[in-house]
Amino acid sequence: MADRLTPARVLIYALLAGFAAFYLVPLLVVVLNSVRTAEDIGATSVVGLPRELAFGNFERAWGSYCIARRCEGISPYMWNSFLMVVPATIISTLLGALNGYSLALWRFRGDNWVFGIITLGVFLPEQMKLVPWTLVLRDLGLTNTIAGLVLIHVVQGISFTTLFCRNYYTAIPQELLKAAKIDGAGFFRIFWRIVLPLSPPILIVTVIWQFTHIWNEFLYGVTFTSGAQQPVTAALIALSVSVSEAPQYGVQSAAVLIAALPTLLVYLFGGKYFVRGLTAGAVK
Amino acid sequence: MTPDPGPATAPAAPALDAPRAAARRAAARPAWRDAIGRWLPHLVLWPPLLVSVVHVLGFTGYTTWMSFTASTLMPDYEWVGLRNYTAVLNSRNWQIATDNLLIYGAGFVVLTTALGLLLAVLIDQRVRGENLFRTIYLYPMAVSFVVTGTVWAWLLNPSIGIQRLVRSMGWGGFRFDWLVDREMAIYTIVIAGAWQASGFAMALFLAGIRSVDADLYKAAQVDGAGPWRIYRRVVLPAIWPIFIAVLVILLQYTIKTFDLVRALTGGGPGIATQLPALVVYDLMFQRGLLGRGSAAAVMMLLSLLLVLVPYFGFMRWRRHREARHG
Amino acid sequence: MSATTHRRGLLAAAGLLAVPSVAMAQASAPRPRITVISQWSAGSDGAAISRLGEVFTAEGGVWEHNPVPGFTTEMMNKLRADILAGNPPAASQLKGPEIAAWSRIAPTVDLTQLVAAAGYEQVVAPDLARLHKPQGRWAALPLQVYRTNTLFASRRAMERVGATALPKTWAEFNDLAARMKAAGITPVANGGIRWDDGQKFECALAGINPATYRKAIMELDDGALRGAEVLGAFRQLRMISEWMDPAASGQHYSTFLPRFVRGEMGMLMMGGWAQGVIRHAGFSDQDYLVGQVPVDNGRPCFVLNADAFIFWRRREPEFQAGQTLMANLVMSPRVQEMYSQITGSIPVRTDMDLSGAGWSTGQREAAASLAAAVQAGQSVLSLAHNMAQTNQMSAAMIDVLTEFVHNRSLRPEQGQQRLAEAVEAAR
Amino acid sequence: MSALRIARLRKRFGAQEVLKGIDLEIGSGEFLVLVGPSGCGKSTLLNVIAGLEKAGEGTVEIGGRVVNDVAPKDRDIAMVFQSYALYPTMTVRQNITFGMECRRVPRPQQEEALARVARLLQIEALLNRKPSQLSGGQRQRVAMGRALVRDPMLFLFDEPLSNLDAKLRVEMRMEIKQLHRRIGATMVYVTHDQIEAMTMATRIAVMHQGEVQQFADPETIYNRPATLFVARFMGAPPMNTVAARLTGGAEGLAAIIGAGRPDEIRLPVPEELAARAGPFRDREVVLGIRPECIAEADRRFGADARHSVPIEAPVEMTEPTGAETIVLMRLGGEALLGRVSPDIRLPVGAPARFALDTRKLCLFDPATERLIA
Repeated sequence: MADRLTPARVLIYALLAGFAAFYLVPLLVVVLNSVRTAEDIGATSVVGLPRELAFGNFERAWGSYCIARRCEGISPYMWNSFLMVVPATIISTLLGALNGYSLALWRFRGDNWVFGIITLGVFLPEQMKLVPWTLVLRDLGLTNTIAGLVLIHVVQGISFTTLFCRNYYTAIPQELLKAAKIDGAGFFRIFWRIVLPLSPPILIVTVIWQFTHIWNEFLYGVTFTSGAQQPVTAALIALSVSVSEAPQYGVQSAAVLIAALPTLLVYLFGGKYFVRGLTAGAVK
Repeated sequence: MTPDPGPATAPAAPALDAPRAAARRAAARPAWRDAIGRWLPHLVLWPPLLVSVVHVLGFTGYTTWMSFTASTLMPDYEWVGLRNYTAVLNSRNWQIATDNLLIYGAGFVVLTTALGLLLAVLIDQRVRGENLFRTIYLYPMAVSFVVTGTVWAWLLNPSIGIQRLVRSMGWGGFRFDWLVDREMAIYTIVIAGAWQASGFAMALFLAGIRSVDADLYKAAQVDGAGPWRIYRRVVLPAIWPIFIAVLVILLQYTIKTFDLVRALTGGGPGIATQLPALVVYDLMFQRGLLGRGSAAAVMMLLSLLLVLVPYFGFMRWRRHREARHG
Repeated sequence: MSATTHRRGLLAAAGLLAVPSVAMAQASAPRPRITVISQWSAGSDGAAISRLGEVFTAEGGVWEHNPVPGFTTEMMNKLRADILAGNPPAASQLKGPEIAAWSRIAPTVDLTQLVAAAGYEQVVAPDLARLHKPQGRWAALPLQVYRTNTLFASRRAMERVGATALPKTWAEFNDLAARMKAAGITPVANGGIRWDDGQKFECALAGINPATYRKAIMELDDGALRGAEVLGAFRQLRMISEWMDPAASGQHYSTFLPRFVRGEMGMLMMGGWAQGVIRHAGFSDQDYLVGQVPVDNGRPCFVLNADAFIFWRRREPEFQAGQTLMANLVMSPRVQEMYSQITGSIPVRTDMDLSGAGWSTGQREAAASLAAAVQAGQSVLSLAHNMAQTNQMSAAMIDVLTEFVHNRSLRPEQGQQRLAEAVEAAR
Repeated sequence: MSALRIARLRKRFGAQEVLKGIDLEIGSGEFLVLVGPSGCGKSTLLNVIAGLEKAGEGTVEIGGRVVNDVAPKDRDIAMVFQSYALYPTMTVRQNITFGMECRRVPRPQQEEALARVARLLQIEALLNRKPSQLSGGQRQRVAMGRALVRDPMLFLFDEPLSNLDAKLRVEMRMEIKQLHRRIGATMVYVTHDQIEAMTMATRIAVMHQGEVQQFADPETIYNRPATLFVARFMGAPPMNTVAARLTGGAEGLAAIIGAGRPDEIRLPVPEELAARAGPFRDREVVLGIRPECIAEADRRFGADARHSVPIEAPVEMTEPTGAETIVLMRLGGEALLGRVSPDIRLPVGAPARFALDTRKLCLFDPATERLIA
């Protein structure tokens, strides 16, 4: 039945394709611009077809475009972003799993309050936290370090990861925990041997979520690091338009594509598990 | 269990002494190990919980305090009472921002939910290339709005984007100039916001639809319900918790909306598309009025409580109900 | 340029040349070192500051520049974070009245003696000098100057309506714009973001009467704000807004440069930096005419925008040495020449000779205009670029202006009323 | 030495007291069944015994040792859960050996114990499967195996059969009973199914609203229920409980059902009961009659003919089960159930004659609902 092309199914595919086109338009514009020369774009419009293919934009964006005095393109900043994203994602996910585990399965007095407060953290606008973070990083001596950014993203990320994991873990039957306690397993052994092996669906959700959010964040990146320490989003902004500058849309678009590649790949390969993980209970 | 022969044929009870002896040995291990065993979980567990709680309460408390001080470029702890609040409430920017928040919030939540649901239902029709479609709908989440907002600004701009494209295809009278229209610009933010977030809503709805008990579909089919009726009367009511989840996620997104507007309209034309998060940032950092910006931030958070308190109340009610039935 | 000022310039240059040798003479002196933050990360701004760094290094210093990309607010957040962390940069980009505001929250270097030794104050526009010495002591040094009331006219558009010269008064401007409009040309090529809207207003008011501009915008005189000439500026602003492309709102002016060059758009009121941008976009200087936005009294008027460095007090001897070296470099004619020739600005010094090949006609015209406007008492500080007021006051005023530009239902009287009220509320 | 002793145990969740002073004691090798309707506190009691919940007041002793402050793993117990609680990501083998792994039992010994238990439960072929690849009965066995491999002082079962279908439940019930006999272990078993309680237990504790209503061997529970609740809860179909009046005549004490009505029934109270029922002479009581005590008219109960009272009552409904027929009749205005031979045809709506066994009558105080005699 799924394969017969009834008018209804034609309509379904038409709708899906129509929406897909709508979703793809902005990406298409960036892709087209990434192979256009600055002169081409400047002389015509930022939305248009390339007159000639300028693949050199990618090369320049990656390795030779000058940002500040460094003419190394965005590659060193990509590396900074990885140095920031990977530890921050892993640590915040693990701590969130641990928090979620204790909140969901080891109920204690006031656990609902703790959970409520942590959830509130999801809603705090980051503009509001800029000054407090400045003071905290100063007192910890982490100003202008990638470690400082990792700290920020871990602490803020815990709110999200705890929320996701806790909701997922409440679906784990209490009896499993009781059985393990009688078997003599302690807090960590239960986490490590029983809860964690059950967690891949939700861990994939949190990892995808954290990875993309941390990767794309720029306010903290710009404020708390400088020069060679900055993440790639800061470098992208550096390429973007300023009051007295002619925009370099071609190179900028190429840089945008390169910088977006990791997150796009994460969604491309993780998307299936993302939905599956959400199905497995993250949304209850 | 037919292949299992009855236990009557099992051999006589074996002596199971070995593990028992081992258990006794284990029980006799030193007390300090037990003490560590009891305390270690607390040592590991509490720091992250405490850090999160302190981060939320501390930062919120700090901002609240600042909102009552004369802070300008730098934190300054001179108490000024409610002066910052009255100043913010009386400013045109804030009034426009709060009005916009209502328009944008309602439009964005409704459009995103509807789009997400429609896409989820379409994808649920056992289509070929599901992976591809799903990835396409989800990818806007993956890209920073600092980037995509700029591209949307081009596309929505009448002189370079869609309007120009359609006109160049021969429809000379085509008009799509919401971006530069004071009255309509806020809706372009709704469109771009829905473009970015509807994929996530789709993922949530798809997850919900997929987790509906297959027997429910069968029962509805047996009852003679068509596909439309099955969704409307059986599936959607069954996934109402997903609606709540989507709603909460979109509302927090609404209130925090910042990059989107900054990249798309910069708050303009004029100040027609101001939103509270922009006003907070503008006051705190552009105008160097930390105290006044903090007051705006506190009011933003209070508006958030209007959403969160009913939500937590609802969750509590649901837990109680489940406890009663369980 | 008079002989005296010329001689002073030479003296300053000689003083500068002496610096490295002094440094060499004191063998035990620390190696000068400087940390700088600015938002100049790319393009000609980035290139110019990089060249400055090269000069600094050549003089024996250690140069560390940390550009903060993005908006000015991001750079100020960074500065705030560094000051709170107890580690301010030795020098940072800051401008206008913010110099006074920020110098109150952290100690700055007193540059008064260095400035006096270089005889620098005499060659700087008085308004500019005032901004850089809060509490009477020099804490910051201007680096380059732009005129925000520069008028660019598309040569092709001019040819189409048969015009040959830039309009000298607003009446001429309005007449020319009307002719362009009739010829199917969009008369005004400006963009429609906040500062652009503010800039259109300051051009209008400064053109109507620079003295009123000074009273109303720089001194916030209530009578002037509610007076007839400010109302006239709002009327002019309304006309300008109606001559803009309706699609301009939210757009950067560079979006429209191709149409401007092709003659589909007529006139652009912009800072001198636009020359560099036009050149970058692949067009030539021959594509446009450049001069001063109309001034009704016919004399040069200069709406001034200047970039500057503020110097934060550091205890470390190497930083102190670096700050001295940097200050002398920034004041020196050769660095100002080098810098302005890269960015398209004009030098801060009003005593420099711009006849060399490295200067464009636009720069020469603007520099001459600055000197003349200072003489005539018609140099004023830009509102749109945060030179006239603190960021808080500017933002409150520009809120009104940008709303007025984009909300055509607002009458000039209402705009004026709101501006006066906004000033009152933000005072 | 008692295997399990519980004294004055109290437990509350917030304002609600769920265990209101429990006293229980069983010897080694006994099979204790905690039975009661849902919410009676039986599972909480089991969790307190296991150490999964803290006792509020009172003590729990296992093997003579007070274990109130001993962690579950150190109480020398094993537990089988209603949902089996098999670790979904581990194989059957790992599920069974996980406890030994936690206790650091050397690997060869683990293998040995695993092999024995696998043989005992005949699950050798399943050892490398995951729980999701097992049938319900197989999962049940694995859960048993996990408990058996510990060879604990005390086995705890929390409704282990309630997720099985009817046939399997009967099979497993017998298996557990045989297992109990064979390994001679002490077991505590929670169920809401009174048949499981009756068939498996050596001792039953009937619980209701956080209290033990009766703690006795199955026969006593069945024949001499201590309270009306026990009387109605144990047995299927349940005991008939009807209002009656005790009168004393020349021929001894008698219970009258439907006194004053034309169809009133007079039942002589046997002498053993009459002695204790004396104080209730001329007062209202609740009379308990097991359905099997009302049979076809020609049935004779015991040697003494006086114990078989002939009665006549209209039949309202019959339920033939094959082995017997349950009859709903109306007697003295009260509805009663009887059990008659399947060979007898009873037309619905017509009066029929039955014989009533008075030897097993129970008399309850209507005020306290406790057994009088």
